[in-house]
Amino acid sequence: MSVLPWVVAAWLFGVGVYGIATSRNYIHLIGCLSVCQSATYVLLLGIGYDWGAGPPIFYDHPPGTPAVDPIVQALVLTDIVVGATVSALLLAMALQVHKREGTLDPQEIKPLKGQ
Amino acid sequence: MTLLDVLVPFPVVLPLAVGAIVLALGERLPKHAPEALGIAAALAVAGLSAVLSRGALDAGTPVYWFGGWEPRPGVTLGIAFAPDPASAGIAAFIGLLFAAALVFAWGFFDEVRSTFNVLMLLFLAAMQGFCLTRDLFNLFVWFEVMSVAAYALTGFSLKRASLAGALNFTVVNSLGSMLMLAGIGLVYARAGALDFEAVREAVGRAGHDPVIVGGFCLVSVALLTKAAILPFQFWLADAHAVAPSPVSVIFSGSMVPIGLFGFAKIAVQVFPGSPDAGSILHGLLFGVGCATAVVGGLLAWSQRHLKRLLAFSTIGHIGIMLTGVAALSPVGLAGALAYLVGHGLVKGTLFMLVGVLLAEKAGVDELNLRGLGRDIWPAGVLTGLAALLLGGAPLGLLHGGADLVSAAAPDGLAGWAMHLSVLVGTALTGGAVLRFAGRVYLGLGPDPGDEAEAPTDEEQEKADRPLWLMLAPCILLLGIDVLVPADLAEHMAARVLPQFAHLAAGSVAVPPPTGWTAVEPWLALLGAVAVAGVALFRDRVPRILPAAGGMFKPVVAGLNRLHTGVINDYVVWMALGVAMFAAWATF
Amino acid sequence: MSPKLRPALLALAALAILPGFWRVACALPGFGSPVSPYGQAVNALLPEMRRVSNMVSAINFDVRGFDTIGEEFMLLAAVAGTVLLLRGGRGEDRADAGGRIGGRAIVPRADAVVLICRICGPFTFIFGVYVALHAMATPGGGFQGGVVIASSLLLIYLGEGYGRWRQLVREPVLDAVEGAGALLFVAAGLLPVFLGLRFLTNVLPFGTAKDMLSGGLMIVENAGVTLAVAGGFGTVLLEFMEETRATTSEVADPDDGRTGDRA
Amino acid sequence: MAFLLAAMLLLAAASGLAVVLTRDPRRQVFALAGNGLVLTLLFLVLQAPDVALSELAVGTAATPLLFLAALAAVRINRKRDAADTGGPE
Repeated sequence: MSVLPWVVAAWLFGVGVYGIATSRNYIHLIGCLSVCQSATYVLLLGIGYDWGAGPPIFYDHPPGTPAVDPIVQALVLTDIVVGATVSALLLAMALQVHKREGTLDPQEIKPLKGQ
Repeated sequence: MTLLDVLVPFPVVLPLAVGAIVLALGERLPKHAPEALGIAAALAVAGLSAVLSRGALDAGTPVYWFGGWEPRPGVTLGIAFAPDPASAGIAAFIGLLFAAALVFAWGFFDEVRSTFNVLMLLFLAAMQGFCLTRDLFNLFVWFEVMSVAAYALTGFSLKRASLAGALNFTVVNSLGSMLMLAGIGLVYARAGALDFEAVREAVGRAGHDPVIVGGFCLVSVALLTKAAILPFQFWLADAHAVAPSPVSVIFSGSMVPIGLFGFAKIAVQVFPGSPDAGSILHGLLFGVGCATAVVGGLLAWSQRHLKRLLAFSTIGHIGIMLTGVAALSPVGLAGALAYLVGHGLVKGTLFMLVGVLLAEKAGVDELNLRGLGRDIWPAGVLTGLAALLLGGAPLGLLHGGADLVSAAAPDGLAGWAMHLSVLVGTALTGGAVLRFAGRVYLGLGPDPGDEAEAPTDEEQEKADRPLWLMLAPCILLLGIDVLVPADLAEHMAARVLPQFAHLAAGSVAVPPPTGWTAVEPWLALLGAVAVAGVALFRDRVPRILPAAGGMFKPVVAGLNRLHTGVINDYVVWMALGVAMFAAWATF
Repeated sequence: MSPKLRPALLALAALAILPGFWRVACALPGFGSPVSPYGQAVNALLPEMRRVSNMVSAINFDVRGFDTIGEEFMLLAAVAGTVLLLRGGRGEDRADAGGRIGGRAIVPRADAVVLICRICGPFTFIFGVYVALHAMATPGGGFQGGVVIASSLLLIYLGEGYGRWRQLVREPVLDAVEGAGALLFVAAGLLPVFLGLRFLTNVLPFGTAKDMLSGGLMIVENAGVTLAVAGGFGTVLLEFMEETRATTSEVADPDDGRTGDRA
Repeated sequence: MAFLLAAMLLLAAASGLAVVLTRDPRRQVFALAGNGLVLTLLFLVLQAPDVALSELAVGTAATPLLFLAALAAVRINRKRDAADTGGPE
């Protein structure tokens, strides 16, 4: 159990990379990229978790009650914004590529002719 | 709090505020107001950072705790900026480069009005934050802001090539960012802190610790991906070759190099206490730097599309900077920093000159443009001068940096490998640009006839801009590089570096010049001229020379074939690169 | 690279990474036993110092508020980038009809859908505002609230149809909201500078814990984030919805025989 | 608690795999939303309600919506191309 979160994080990242390397459709590829992103959420929150501690919100519990690490949670909040913004940008690019080339296959859309 | 302290956040806050104002007012602003505001903000940022750099040199590095969260006994709570003279100096150079690029871009982006200027301002602010921060996660945030602005700017022209380049760039660099965040997570798990100083103490206590090494490797991979070090360099040529010229100026002149700057900063300010990180830097990355210099030079040499040529030359030059950092000597580090600025000035100029060709001649293909550049000869003169500087001409700041890097070479075989790869990288990139200038502006070289069409799309950039407006920033940047006396780099190394690398003042001693340091720049320059000459006068030189060059053809062709432009491949290369780090660290 | 080579090389890379990964995983502090003095210090000090009960908000808006400024402008950059990449259309040449797919007409919305959207839209909007306002006391905050508010704009689209939606949700307004939100955050940071303190120093009265208006300057920053996120996500959603519209030229085409979307 | 956590972690791993293996983007959107939902629950169990709320708003709603809009736009383009060339793709 003590290494499970790290294994899950590595698994999510690895699976995502496998998906990107084998993807033949940019929209699918962007989905795989967000799987990679979720690996970082799991890793960070896993690092801050504490058995038996509550959430770092002292509304129902008085301050001083054991609580998990709030720092990593703040980091993950930023990370989620990063994921959403990058996905939006990538989708916009994929859309434009499709409008121009009529395909979403990364192996047909290349920066140079005749490659 | 002194006046200097008050200024610390403004290199970041000022462009952010101007960007938000331009966005909020949007179309309500007068026609050229966003551009004028952008240039003014960039100049102000350059001035602010220069003042900070100067002030830190005289009075020591200020530490600015945002929100007044000074560290408490045993725990650092807040985020700090620490503008040491070197970091703030680099930040000032970036402000200057932005101002030049924005002047160059005047009238370029009328079509999209203020959006371009908003993105450039955020891009500028992010780079300033990246240079000045002293907090690992804050570094990541600015790294990301920088990346997001860059992704969008790459795809600007909406042509197939630029969208494909932007997609490759975005996917590879996003993966890098995720690895960086994971690395920061690992460091945090062990150190329980994010502030550079606090982490450095924890790293020193940890000794041989897999968690720290893992964190170092992951953060390094992200920064070296941005810096386009082998084998993470594949995205660069695709992105730089298709971005609008003013954006390429920023990419090659500052974004890619400060990836390496960030890496150097992390290495000396956060991980100096980890013996394993030192071994990776001094062993693995030293070799990788040499290889990057040579491969970048070879690939640059083999291009006929000037933007791709310059993109690969940037890879070669970053490789040279990495060898300076990896030599693990203060002199090499100082050399890499001086080289960074000099290279940015020259390479920024060259990308602007590419923009001149795109605007005036609607193309940058070397063979198609043969002799067509005669009527814009001032651009030709500048290209030639920049080519000589790139090829090692013993003049100015770039040369000063190269000299220091060379002086830092270790003894023995490794040292000679480094000298040789720096020499090859310098000569090939300089020679390639020189060849291009000779062919396009002087009409030299054999007539290609109806040789195969250029392998890129038709491209033209907005044409109705005055030539003098485009050339003025080129002259400014090149002039700065040339007029900086070469010994200034040495002088600065001794004064600036101690605060950057946490060394005692006066401890950085530049070794006296040897015979080799006097010969090296001339050798490189000779090589560059020879390489260009053989290509341009193939029929008039002894047969053996082109034949000798031809021996490398299969290697170069093989290297070019690896740059498939397919993102699937690039991700595999990236995984292999991470594996390289892991294998080195484990075994 | 051939399609078979890629997985093979990936497997090779995984094999090389695996031992290193395992060493790191075993050396990490076991799951559930964190050592971070940083997080524990925040939990111990902040409720007293800032009178807020949500530690994550306290970090985002006060202790590490400077990160959040960066985060806001990252969003701003992404939105500007999306606008740059999807430029064109933006309501000028977009027809009032939805694009049709494969000859299939899009079915007109049922009255029930309209009704549900008209009820849910304002409700979602208010929920977003609620989430944003209670940032300091309970889970939630400007970011989450802003996203919910932006989504409620989408419900207007479903309920009212494209034409009305374009009248209600206008791009320059969203831009202004987004820019103003970001500026508000920056202004909140600058206020203490004019008072001779560090950027982002919390100078306003902190209020009482568990209160909606606790946290001093954090409230202003939170409002800025709400505006910036609502405007930003609103613009992105708008831009993407624009892409799904047919162009006027297509609708003008008599052979196109438009049916469907009654908007 | 330990059992619940382990189950949620394994579920996250499985739903991530499902996103990758769903090669048809139109189906993948739903896998993605499902993955977002699983992550939301995992974050709740990890005592991170703020993050869970974010993931719910972004990962389960906003991002899949963007994917849906992009897919719709792509299908319209395809239709337009087919009309231009006078036949289906």
